[in-house]
Amino acid sequence: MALNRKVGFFKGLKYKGGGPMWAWILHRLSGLAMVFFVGSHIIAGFLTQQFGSDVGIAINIVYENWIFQLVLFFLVIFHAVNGLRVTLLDLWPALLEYQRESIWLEWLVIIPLYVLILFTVLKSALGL
Amino acid sequence: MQKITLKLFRYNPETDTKPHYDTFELEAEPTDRVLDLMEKVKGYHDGSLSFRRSCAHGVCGSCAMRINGQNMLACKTLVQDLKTSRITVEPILGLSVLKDMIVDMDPFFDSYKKVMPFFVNDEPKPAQERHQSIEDRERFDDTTKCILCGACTTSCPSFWSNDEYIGPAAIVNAHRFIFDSRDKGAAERLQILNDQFGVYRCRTIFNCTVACPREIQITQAIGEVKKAIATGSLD
Amino acid sequence: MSSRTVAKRGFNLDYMMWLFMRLSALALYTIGLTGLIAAFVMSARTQTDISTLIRWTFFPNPSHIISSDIINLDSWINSFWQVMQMLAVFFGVTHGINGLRIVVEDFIGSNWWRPIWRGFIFILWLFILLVAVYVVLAS
Amino acid sequence: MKKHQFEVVVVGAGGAGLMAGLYASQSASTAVISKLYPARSHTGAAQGGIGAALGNLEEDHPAWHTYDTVKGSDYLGDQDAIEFMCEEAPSIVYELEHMGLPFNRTKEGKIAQRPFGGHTNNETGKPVMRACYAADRTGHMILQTLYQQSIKNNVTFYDEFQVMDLIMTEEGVAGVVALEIATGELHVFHAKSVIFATGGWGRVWEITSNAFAYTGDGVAITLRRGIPAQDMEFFQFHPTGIYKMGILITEGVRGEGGILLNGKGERFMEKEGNAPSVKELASRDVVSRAMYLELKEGNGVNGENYLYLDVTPETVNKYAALDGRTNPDGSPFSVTGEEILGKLPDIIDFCETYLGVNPVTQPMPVQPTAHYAMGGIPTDKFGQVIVDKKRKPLPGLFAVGENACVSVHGANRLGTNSLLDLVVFGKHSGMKAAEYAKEADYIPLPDNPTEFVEQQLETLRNAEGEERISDIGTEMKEVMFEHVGVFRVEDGMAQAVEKIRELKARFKNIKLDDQGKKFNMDLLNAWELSNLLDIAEVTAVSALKRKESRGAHARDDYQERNDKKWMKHTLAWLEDGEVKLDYKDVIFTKFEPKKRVY
Ligand SMILES: Cc1cc2nc3c(=O)[nH]c(=O)nc-3n(C[C@H](O)[C@H](O)[C@H](O)COP(=O)(O)OP(=O)(O)OC[C@H]3O[C@@H](n4cnc5c(N)ncnc54)[C@H](O)[C@@H]3O)c2cc1C
Ligand code: HEM
Ligand code: SF4
Ligand code: F3S
Ligand code: FES
Repeated sequence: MALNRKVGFFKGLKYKGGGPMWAWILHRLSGLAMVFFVGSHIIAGFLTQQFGSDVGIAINIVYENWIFQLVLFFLVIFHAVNGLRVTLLDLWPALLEYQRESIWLEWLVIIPLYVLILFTVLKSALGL
Repeated sequence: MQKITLKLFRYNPETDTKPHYDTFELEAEPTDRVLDLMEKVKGYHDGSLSFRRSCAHGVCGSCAMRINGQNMLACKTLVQDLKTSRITVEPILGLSVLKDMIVDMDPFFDSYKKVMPFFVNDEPKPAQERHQSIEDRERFDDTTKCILCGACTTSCPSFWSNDEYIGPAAIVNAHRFIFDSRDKGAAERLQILNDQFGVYRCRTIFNCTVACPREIQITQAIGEVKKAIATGSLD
Repeated sequence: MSSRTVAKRGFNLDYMMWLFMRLSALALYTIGLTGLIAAFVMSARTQTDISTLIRWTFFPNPSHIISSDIINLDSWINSFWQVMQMLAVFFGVTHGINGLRIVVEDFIGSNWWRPIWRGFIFILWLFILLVAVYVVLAS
Repeated sequence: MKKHQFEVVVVGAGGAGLMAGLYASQSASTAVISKLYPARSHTGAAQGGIGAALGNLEEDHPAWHTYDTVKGSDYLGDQDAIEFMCEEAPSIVYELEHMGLPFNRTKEGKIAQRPFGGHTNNETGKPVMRACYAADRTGHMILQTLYQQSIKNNVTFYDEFQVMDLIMTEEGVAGVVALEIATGELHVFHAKSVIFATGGWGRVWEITSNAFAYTGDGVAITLRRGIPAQDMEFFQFHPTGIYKMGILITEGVRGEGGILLNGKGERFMEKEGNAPSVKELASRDVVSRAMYLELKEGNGVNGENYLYLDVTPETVNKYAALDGRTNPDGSPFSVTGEEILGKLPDIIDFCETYLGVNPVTQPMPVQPTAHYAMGGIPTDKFGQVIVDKKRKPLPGLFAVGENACVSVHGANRLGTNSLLDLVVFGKHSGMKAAEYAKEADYIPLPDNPTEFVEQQLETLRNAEGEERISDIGTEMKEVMFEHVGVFRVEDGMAQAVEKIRELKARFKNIKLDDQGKKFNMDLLNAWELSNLLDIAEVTAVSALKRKESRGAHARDDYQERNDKKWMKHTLAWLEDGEVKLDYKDVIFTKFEPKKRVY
């Protein structure tokens, strides 16, 4: 008997793939999260608008929560910047030579942007 | 000499239902290969330890294993490269384990065989060699280096999640012919790779490139194949 | 170096979607940047907070007006911005739903389930798209 | 037990086996059986090049190639076969190119060539560019190309099947018995023609460039079936193996201008008695011997047992200027670090990986390493096995590649001639085997074809001693490297024979840890060790008896070549555990033996 060849999610996570592998995992998670939230946001809008439904309002309240927003902003920014990296590399394969650089460049863009948002959101959230 | 704790994945299909790990304490030189350590265990501690190996210097592709969590060739990884005295060796992922480090390579070779990994040119052969410029030869040099070790395909998360993905190794070998100016089978190979289990399963994750012991720029090769499919140009 | 080409390959969903994912990503950037710049030009610079800015950037939808700090909305309410909204919805939703399809299909081994999932995701896509268009037009 | 029937069975999927399989399968049903996946075969390790007088860069002729090979063999090679091989060389290299092999190219787009040891312009005596190459991965490309073509032509493979016996009845050859490594099950392959292409046995020695799989299975199997082994005392020690590890640094490095230096920084190859004319590019036996003497005199680097091989541009250019070396167009020869990197990428990678040395800026520590078996199963130039001094063929049995002895390499092989040997004789034995199979009938299998193998395996499995096979193996390797190595003397060799017999006795007293069936590598390694022991014994006895120095067989007590008494091939049989020797004439056509100077 041979062992099953399926690689479960957690088994895969233990592989030491480094920066690009983590970028991909985050990209996937953030993409899925966005589908979920954008989808539910649209539906919430629809429900509120049409029926003044409480469900829609409830969803929107979660949406307006600042902690939730911080998470969402991070995911959006990460997905957008990483997506741009992947797009550029994929459409111009000659750039793939610089993939190591592309990873730290990506974080170089994400971190200041996120700090800025963190600052503004916290400022208004905490009423500073 | 330094002390090494070697933790090995063990699975014997005839007696075990689940794998386990065995740990051995060994003396080793910093310049010893991980393969040397495993030979030592096999020779002096437990002869039933099973793994594939042949050339012992990274050219035959037998000994791809997961060493401290990353795919490498056991014969091309020195103890000093790992920068730790605790070494864990496990079989590569995504192929079924037959015994200890030995995995079933058949699906891997089946994918390889799908991409027409052979030279195609039915035009009449000249009396001497076909000519090719130095630049045209250089164009596909990188991908001729592949030793079919499987380190790349079995490090690819896209392959783990769906093992019907043809995998980077097969694409590398297709690339070797697609960009060979003497070859005439490019269109057919691109057709094969232009499939839902072909190049588009590659999500630019790069584990393959990092794992390749021959330092082939795999992701770039895959990118060039995608581009060739999109544009029809083979430059 | 001799230049070589091969004949174009036929239609292939995976190829189209692969390309679409990248092009829609670039499109979203373009739409987003247009919105952002417009928001700044049209007085958002002094009158709004970050969430509003994001809303206007990605989705200048009048239903967002309710929660907006911008006082003068005249320059936003015209068909140009409605088209931009539609495009944003189309690219965003299609991109996202196709992403969902990719993830789901990564984990489907059998050929039997694949069309069923595809059908389901296609319906989901249509539904969200229609709802979104309705929301845009109705507001 | 499972049975299969094929007209032709090829054992081994290296360069030789694949070429034979490709050709045999064109006209006969053919199976290629290999204990490794074909792409893992040791042909893939070959670096430098394949010899053929294409004359792409300068004047060259197959006749020169023939003479160089005869001279390289120290006149022990059979000249009809050598001539055949060298004449076939250009067309077979073109054939490889037509199969898609990615050779490096010249400016005009032709196959690139480089100089190699012992290959000369017969008129000037200067080195000639004859080795066709693909960087320093020529063997890799040959192996890959042939495997690719086999896939294209739907050749039937049995991967990871270890052949353990040749089935011979009174009537002749009837097939082979193989063990399916994955299951431990025995398979019988009923065949009309059997081709052995199992490669060499460098694992007999301690420092070796050879793979773990190089355990001489083919020769050991045929020895046990009463077929002799020829010229076993001639085993090539390559001058430049990485110190202590034995990993090969191709002769191509010297072809590109690399220089050998001793601990004092002297270029010792130019000394009188070594090779004042072609220096580093003398044949391998000459260079290895010079290195051995240098080390013996205490001229190693830092008092250690190694010398330097230096291919840094400064050194190369300095000595190239001193030698007056020129490019084909007559301009002075010089190289840059980048060119070296382009031509020797793998060597540079090996040195960086295993030594932490970058050859473009630093010299490499090297020592002679066990490398290539000139001897093996005696065959004629169609690969047919011949079983006695009168050259009587054994119908249906073929051997090709490193495990065969045609003999084109005689007492010393020239670099690049092995890859050539593989493809030329692989092709012809494949065709011949198929041709024979078309005419012959299947010889009926004996009642219990697997009996002998089962008995061997049972003995190994049930041995209840206390010896570890790793100890026996290590001791064998040490004694063989010490006494049946680059330099040999009577006493040492006698000791080695003694020791090998002792080890063989101790081998009966082993104990295996693995008692399973699936992937029992423990059992197979033990069986392989028994092969190595048989081969070591035959080698040591053959060497002890040859009282002269010739090619790779260099004796301190008989320093001269003795053509009167020893211009003959050794044939060795293994009968009831005893080695029996006999001798066979060498075939001469054009070239009379001369003293060999480089
Ligand atoms: C490092 C190195 C560099 C070299 N460089 C050069 C060079 O530059 N030029 C040159 O001309 N020569 C060179 N040589 C020599 C040459 O490469 C070899 O002699 C040649 O490749 C041997 O080929 P083969 O086909 O006989 O054997 P291999 O390629 O080794 O094939 C042996 C095959 O037999 C199979 N096998 C073995 N035993 C069994 C069994 N019991 N059952 C089933 N299958 C079995 C193996 O699986 C394998 O497929 C070099 C050799 C080495 C080691
Ligand atoms: C500027 C904005 C965006 C950019 C640049 C972008 C970029 C990308 C790219 C390039 C991919 C392809 C990854 C691959 O195939 O390997 C991708 C995948 C994905 N995107 Fe986006 N995207 C953006 C916005 C969005 C939005 C708004 C959503 C959700 C509604 C979303 C959801 C997804 C999902 C679910 C995937 C699939 C993830 C995967 O395959 O692992 N993206 N994105
Ligand atoms: S591409 Fe690299 S990692 Fe993949 S099989 Fe080939 S050599 Fe191994
Ligand atoms: S790891 Fe996999 S996703 Fe692509 S870049 Fe390599 S094949
Ligand atoms: S043993 Fe050949 S690659 Fe490791």
